[in-house]
Amino acid sequence: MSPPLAPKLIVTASPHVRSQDSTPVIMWNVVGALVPVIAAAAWFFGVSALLVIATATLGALLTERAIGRGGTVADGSAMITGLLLGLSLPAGLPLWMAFLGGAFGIGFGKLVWGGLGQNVFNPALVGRAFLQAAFPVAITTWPVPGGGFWSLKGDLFAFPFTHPSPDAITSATPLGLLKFEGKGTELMHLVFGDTGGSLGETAALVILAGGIFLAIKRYLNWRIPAGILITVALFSAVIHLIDPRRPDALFMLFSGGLMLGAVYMATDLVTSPVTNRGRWLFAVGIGLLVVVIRIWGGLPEGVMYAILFMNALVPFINRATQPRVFGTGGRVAA
Amino acid sequence: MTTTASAPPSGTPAFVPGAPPPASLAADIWRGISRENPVLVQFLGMCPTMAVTNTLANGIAMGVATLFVLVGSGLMVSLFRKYIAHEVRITSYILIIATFVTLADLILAATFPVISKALGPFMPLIVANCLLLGRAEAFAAKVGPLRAVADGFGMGMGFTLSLALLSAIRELLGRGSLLNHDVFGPRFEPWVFMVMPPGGFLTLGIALLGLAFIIEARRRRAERLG
Amino acid sequence: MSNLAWIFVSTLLVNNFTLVMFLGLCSFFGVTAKIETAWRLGLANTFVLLLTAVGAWVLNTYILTQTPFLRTIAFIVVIASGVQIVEMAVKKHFPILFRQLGIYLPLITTNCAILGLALFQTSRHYNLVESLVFAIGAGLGLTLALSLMASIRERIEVADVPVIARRMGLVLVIASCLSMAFMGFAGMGSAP
Amino acid sequence: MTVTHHHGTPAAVTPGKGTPTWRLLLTLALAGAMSGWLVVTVYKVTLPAVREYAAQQANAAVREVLKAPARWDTLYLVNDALTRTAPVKADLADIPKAFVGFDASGKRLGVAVTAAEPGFQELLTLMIGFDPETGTLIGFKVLDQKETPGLGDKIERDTAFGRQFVGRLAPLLGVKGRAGKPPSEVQTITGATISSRAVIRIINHAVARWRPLLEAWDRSGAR
Amino acid sequence: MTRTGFRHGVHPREEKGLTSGLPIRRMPFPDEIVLPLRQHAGNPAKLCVRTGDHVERGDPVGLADGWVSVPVHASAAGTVTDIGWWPHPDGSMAMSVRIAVDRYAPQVARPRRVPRWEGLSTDAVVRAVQDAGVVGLGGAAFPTHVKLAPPPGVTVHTLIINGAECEPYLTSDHRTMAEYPARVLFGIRVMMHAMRVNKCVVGVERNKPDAIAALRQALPSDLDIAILPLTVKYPQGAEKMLIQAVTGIEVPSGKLPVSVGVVVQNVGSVAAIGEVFETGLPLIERIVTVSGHGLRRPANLIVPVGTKLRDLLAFCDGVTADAAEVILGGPMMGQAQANLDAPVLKGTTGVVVLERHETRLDKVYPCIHCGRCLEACPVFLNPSLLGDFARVARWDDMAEQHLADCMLCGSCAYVCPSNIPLAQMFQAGKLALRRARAGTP
Amino acid sequence: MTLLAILILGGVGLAFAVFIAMANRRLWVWEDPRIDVVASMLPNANCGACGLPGCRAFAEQAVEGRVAPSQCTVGSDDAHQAIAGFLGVDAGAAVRRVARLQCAGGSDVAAAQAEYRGLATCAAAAAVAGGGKGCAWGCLGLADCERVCDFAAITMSDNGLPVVDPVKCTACGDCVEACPKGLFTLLPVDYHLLVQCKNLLGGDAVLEQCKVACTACGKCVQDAAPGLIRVASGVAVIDYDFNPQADRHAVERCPTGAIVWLSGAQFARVPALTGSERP
Ligand SMILES: Cc1cc2nc3c(=O)[nH]c(=O)nc-3n(C[C@H](O)[C@H](O)[C@H](O)COP(=O)(O)O)c2cc1C
Ligand SMILES: Cc1cc2nc3c(=O)[nH]c(=O)nc-3n(C[C@H](O)[C@H](O)[C@H](O)COP(=O)(O)O)c2cc1C
Ligand SMILES: Cc1cc2nc3c(=O)[nH]c(=O)nc-3n(C[C@H](O)[C@H](O)[C@H](O)COP(=O)(O)O)c2cc1C
Ligand SMILES: Cc1cc2nc3c(=O)[nH]c(=O)nc-3n(C[C@H](O)[C@H](O)[C@H](O)CO)c2cc1C
Ligand code: SF4
Ligand code: SF4
Ligand code: SF4
Ligand code: SF4
Ligand code: FES
Repeated sequence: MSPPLAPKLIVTASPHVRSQDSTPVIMWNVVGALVPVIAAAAWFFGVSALLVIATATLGALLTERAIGRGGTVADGSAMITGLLLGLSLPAGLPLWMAFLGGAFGIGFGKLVWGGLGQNVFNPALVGRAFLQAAFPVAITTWPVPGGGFWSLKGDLFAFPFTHPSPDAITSATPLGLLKFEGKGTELMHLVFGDTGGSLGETAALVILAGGIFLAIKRYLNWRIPAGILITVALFSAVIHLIDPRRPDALFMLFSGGLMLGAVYMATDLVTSPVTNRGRWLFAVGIGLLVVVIRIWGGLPEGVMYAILFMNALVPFINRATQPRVFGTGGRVAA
Repeated sequence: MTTTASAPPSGTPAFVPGAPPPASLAADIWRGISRENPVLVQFLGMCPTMAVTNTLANGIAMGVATLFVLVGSGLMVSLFRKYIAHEVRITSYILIIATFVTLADLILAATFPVISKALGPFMPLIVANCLLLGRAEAFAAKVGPLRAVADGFGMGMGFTLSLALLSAIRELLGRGSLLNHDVFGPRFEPWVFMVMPPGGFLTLGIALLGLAFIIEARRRRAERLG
Repeated sequence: MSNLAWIFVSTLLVNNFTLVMFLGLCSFFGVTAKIETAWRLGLANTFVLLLTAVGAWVLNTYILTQTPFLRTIAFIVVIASGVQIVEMAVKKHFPILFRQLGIYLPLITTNCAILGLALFQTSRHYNLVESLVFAIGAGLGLTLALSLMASIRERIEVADVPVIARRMGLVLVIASCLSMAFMGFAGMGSAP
Repeated sequence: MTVTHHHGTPAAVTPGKGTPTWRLLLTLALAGAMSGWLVVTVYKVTLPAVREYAAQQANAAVREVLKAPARWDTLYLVNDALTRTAPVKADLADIPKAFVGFDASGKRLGVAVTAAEPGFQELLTLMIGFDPETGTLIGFKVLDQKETPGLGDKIERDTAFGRQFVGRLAPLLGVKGRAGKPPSEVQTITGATISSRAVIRIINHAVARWRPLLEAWDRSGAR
Repeated sequence: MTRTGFRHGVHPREEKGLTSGLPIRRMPFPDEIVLPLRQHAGNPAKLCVRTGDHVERGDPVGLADGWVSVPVHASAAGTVTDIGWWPHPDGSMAMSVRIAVDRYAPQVARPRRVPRWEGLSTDAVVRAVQDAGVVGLGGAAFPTHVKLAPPPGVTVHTLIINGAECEPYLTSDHRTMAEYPARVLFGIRVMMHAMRVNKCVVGVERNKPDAIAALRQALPSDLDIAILPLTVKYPQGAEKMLIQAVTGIEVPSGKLPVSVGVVVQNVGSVAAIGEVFETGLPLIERIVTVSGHGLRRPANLIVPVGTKLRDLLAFCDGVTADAAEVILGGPMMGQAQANLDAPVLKGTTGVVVLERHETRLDKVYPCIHCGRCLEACPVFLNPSLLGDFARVARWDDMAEQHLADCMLCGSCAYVCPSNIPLAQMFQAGKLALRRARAGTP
Repeated sequence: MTLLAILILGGVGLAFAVFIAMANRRLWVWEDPRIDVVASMLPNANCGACGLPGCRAFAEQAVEGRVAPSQCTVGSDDAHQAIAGFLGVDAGAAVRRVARLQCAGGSDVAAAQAEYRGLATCAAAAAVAGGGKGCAWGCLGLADCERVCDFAAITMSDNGLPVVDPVKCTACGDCVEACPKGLFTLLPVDYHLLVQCKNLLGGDAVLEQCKVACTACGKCVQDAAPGLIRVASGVAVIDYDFNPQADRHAVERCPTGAIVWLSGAQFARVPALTGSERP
């Protein structure tokens, strides 16, 4: 007298229940949190912004689709890579370069490592570092924000593999102005983003809001952005105190890609440490490097390199900050 | 020669442990180019491979110089192998190699000063290329001069060809030219990345991935066929 | 920046011996499977680099003044024999140290970084103090690169790496990424 | 042709204490001596060509930065003062030198000096020609650089950049994005701002360093 | 940390409402009882009946084989029909005694002497408990008498009673405390007497206020027994977590609780001891929560040990059309059953039937190193790294990463967004290591 | 200048020869002479690709038997052979053994009683209700053994059983250790008699679980030389001490084919599929 049961019982391992969050849910939530940032970029740079971001994303998705292990586009991580890469590019970058960057980031930043979760370096930043090294002039040519929504910036449609024709109106980023011409920028302009720079540099407040949303949902670890921002603020404040010609903390916080990097890139789960102590170390390391490169380095901006460098240290940090196993070490009863 | 399974012979006549099995000269040469290619298979001499392959001319020059040293030192080591005392053999080999490197350096400086300047310290650094000492110890010291020369030539060719391949890719993409001749025309946007250090690593990486891909594809096919 | 500081930072980070200058790559690829091995090799290298800096300086100032074209030969012979003797001495007198460090000594003779150091310090006319700082920077830079590579390789050991990248392909991609990460230091010390 | 397989030395099989000391000494000493002889012979053969090339390069550089002088004198910096004669023992390459150029009429055109400082990537070595009396630049040439190909190496290949310096007054000031105004502004290269600024900095430092030395030399009347 | 909790842990949906209000009911005897000789940790019992024998309810069918072993008793009167391999709930086959229940037997145990605990020495209590076949009812089924006799040289200062019942769905301990507080406290009294312990703490999660109230009401005035409400968090009931919550002490890695002077006993186990000294009956039935959305009529039942799952589920009106997985124990640590012929054991705390959509059939993604598992693991391991090692079968590296400290609580796998079956991998690792250590079979 | 050069290099050479000679006297430490021999057989590239710090370290470990010559990735096959030959003094004396599987219950004959979902490894499945297979002793077919075999000697057949290629198998024992069900045993390659079942259930009950199980009927015991086979707790067991008396009569009356007379690989009639074609 067997009770009516499905044809065959299922046997799975315990635990037989699981929490609500799944990897694709996390990823698509991050994509959602990026939408306002993209909208802000479009507000400042018009349709060019959307074209650059879309092309970078297309490069990432097509590569994932072509050489990934089947069905991995749906998990949303390649989408994030593409969007973040796009957001870190200037509005007038020729689209063929944006596409190449996306493909490179996914191909060499993720798929050769074995796909989602296996990579050590942030794929979006690998793509961007490649573009910066390959086409340093194009990627440091910053169109001025504003103009009509439909007016195209730069030479977006340069034929693949050819130079873009030079754009008449370009501007310098606040950090470039500071480093090369010793000029500061008004804080208001920084906060509201109507300065030259990459697409995602210009909307600090929107980025911060997205970050807070994700942190509350526990999709990103608040320690990393907090650690980075605090370190940058403190360190640059100290330097500013010692040498007032150096920029102050607020300028450092709101200029360049720091917000985007701290909130969306350094927090990449895959390429940041797994322990909380490790996350603090990682964040402080990024903060210090950002300031060091901005102030003493040759390049005006250092967020990308700081994150990549600390990515390389992550396996090391993970090893060094292994949790203390229950019942060992100091707090154990005699 | 057959290697017999016995304890180290003392007094038993001439047994060169580890001596390479007999092979034709052609095989000695071919091995270095293919199955035991120093760059793509053995990963030896990585420093010059990375450092000088930013232009094809440099790559070829380094390859040829290395080939010269391989052949010359192989010949010398083989000729004098009976007279070199065991304890100082490494030092002696290095001395021989260094001599040939210096000769190559001097000759290059006199004939192609521009390339010589571009190669800079990587020319004398050939001495430290593990490939040379490795071949001297493992091959030249155990065979006759003809075979030593053949092996040196094969290894040198393998090295030169690999360097030429890598440097051609790097120069083509990084400068749009080959041997300084414009290939893609003036509109081409060069990928500066390729001639910089990460580009060097990546180019070799891509070459290895390609090689592995071909090998894997072949293996798959062979498996499918039976 | 003062000259000594620049030499140090430059060799450690900006022009890292391994990742930017391409010296000592054979052990960078060959001996970085385990982090323990890697950093020990790095330390052993640093030690030999220091000895080499002194040795090369002595040769340059006292012996090779008239015959600079003999440098390569003289340097390498001194390095090779010196390493051989150090190896024997350590093996005899400090067998434990030998187990841990000495076994890497043969690898060091054929390490370009050692000869490269001697050649670079000569071509840049470094004095003794500068040479020593140069050697320390180079040695630590080497150790840093080796350890980073090893820690990343230990991680990818458990990753699901595609078949074609498994042997060396991925290792070179890692080297490329590391080298890109070090590009952030470029220009350090030359800023306005 | 048959390839015979050689059965090698017993020395390879029985290692350790076997070899007598004199053979060790002989091996290395002989090998060293032979190598020395070989290298010297080739050195002697190649020396003229190498020397000639080096001299040619140096001459070309001086000629370029001083705008084709008729002849020039070489001054050596020894113990913080200039002399006409080099100390005997030292390696000539190591001593800082100033090349004083004259036109056909014997009028001093200017002085060429070399200087090296960090650029974007590595040391940047320049030869700089200037008039020590006014500090006016005559020209400069990049002797050695390891800047990024396609970017930083424009300081060497971008002729418009090089031409700006002619006639400008040191100390120079680099400006961005607009034409530099005489007498002392030069425009930096887009994408190679750092390298351009390094050139400017090296020139400024070199002129500042050598002008007093040359003035002292002039005053000493050795001229 | 507060005294009533521990660090890390997870909050799975409780689902206890299905049965927490249902009073305990008795299940009638089934037609057949199957008694595996291996129901407890330690040596399996030694068979002492033959095919064809008649047994009365409470008669032993297997005897204790050594110190860490207990007898197995018939839970119903009937005839031994077969002795052979039978599906065991752990998935293997086990030597079992099959008894055809005598439908007309009065099912009263043979008259026996109820031991009078007051006068008994420790040894006598221990022997009585062993003879009654009492094992831990908290799940591990460790012979309880072993814990009553701490090894020489260690003194036990606190007896902790585990009433946490942190597993979702399960309410058997809850109902026991709420309905039989006197029996629980009597069991505690016997244990404290036998072990010469003066202090006892009963830890109960705060989500069982009626149980706490019932126990408090029945507290005797002559004993130092405290009822301690605990934070509601999984795995609050795990021995080491409970000890930390109650005493603040971390039991050293690799050591037993006795090493810090504490013995932990499940509420059901003390109730069973109480029953031994009240009625003289050995452990032949236990309280089982039968629950889950896949079951038609959830219940808390007194079930004869050896009842087949098939009969138990049928008694609860069977399962729903979508039911797919039957779990013995709670959903966090329980074992899925492949064969419903497997019987209820002494250590079976509950039976949970899940519907198909509730099971973990979702896609498994690679580890994204989010670190959630590290924040969940109550013993502070690095499950992410352990999982990486397990995937490539590097068991020795896992051992180096303290695999031995993992108690397979499943918190890591519960939170893993990539749905990686971490706990399963760790169990496989433990088994592989044990195999390697034992030498190959 | 020529003289100077000769003097300098000759002098440097001489000086270091003296040092080395002295060092050789003073610092010499005894070592197994075979280490030098093996070291000289290695490529001496000191590349470190083997994971050991240099060729000499490799030689040391090879002499101590801690690495196999073939682990030197740079060396040629011939060199590996030569070293193996040089060190393997007693190689060739032992009888070659191969791994044999004591289960024939492929998915076609042995039914699953539940649907196992989860990690596709035998080790993991074995921990979950025995993997859902009806027979609690049988092969789970999730190929842990195939993955662990470094010599690619194991391929999974399409009914989910590992087939060992007796030519490739080196009797390394890795599969024996990997199998959570303990189904592999290493037997001399010329032992023909094998019981391919470990199910302890006897009689017809076992046939519900697997059609090729041993029913412990005892016919093989009767047909074989005395002592060679016995039935112990529900399954026939061969005492290989009596293997010389084995002949193929023993397998002829087996009602299920659980006992087999092997020549070459097991399950020879089952075509082995390649990795890529398996579902
Ligand atoms: C890979 C790479 C190489 C670079 N190489 C040089 C260089 O050789 N010289 C230089 O001045 N700047 C170099 N830069 C610096 C940037 O191009 C920098 O943004 C630029 O100097 C600033 O000039 P801009 O404000 O005119 O764009 C390099 C940057 C990157 C990313
Ligand atoms: C080999 C072994 C020996 C044990 N010995 C004792 C003991 O001497 N005293 C004791 O109180 N508990 C002892 N225990 C029981 C444990 O403390 C623990 O209660 C038991 O493993 C079940 O715990 P769990 O349900 O949390 O897994 C022992 C357990 C094992 C596995
Ligand atoms: C993760 C985990 C959770 C547990 N949860 C409980 C629980 O909620 N209630 C309980 O009584 N025992 C629980 N246990 C078992 C206890 O650790 C311990 O074995 C038991 O309380 C000892 O009492 P016993 O021997 O009387 O069963 C749990 C064990 C583990 C490993
Ligand atoms: C909070 C968060 C931040 C992320 N940031 C990045 C990023 O900066 N770059 C990127 O390529 N992918 C990012 N991803 C996506 C994903 O983790 C990444 O592609 C993996 O590195 C791929 O293995 C992010 C994901 C999350 C959840
Ligand atoms: S199953 Fe093990 S590793 Fe996972 S949380 Fe529990 S104790 Fe930690
Ligand atoms: S919870 Fe899962 S995905 Fe996150 S680190 Fe742990 S194993 Fe990896
Ligand atoms: S793992 Fe070893 S014993 Fe098993 S089949 Fe492969 S080679 Fe044979
Ligand atoms: S023989 Fe063992 S390891 Fe191999 S597939 Fe079967 S159960 Fe798995
Ligand atoms: S070639 Fe540079 S270390 Fe081998």
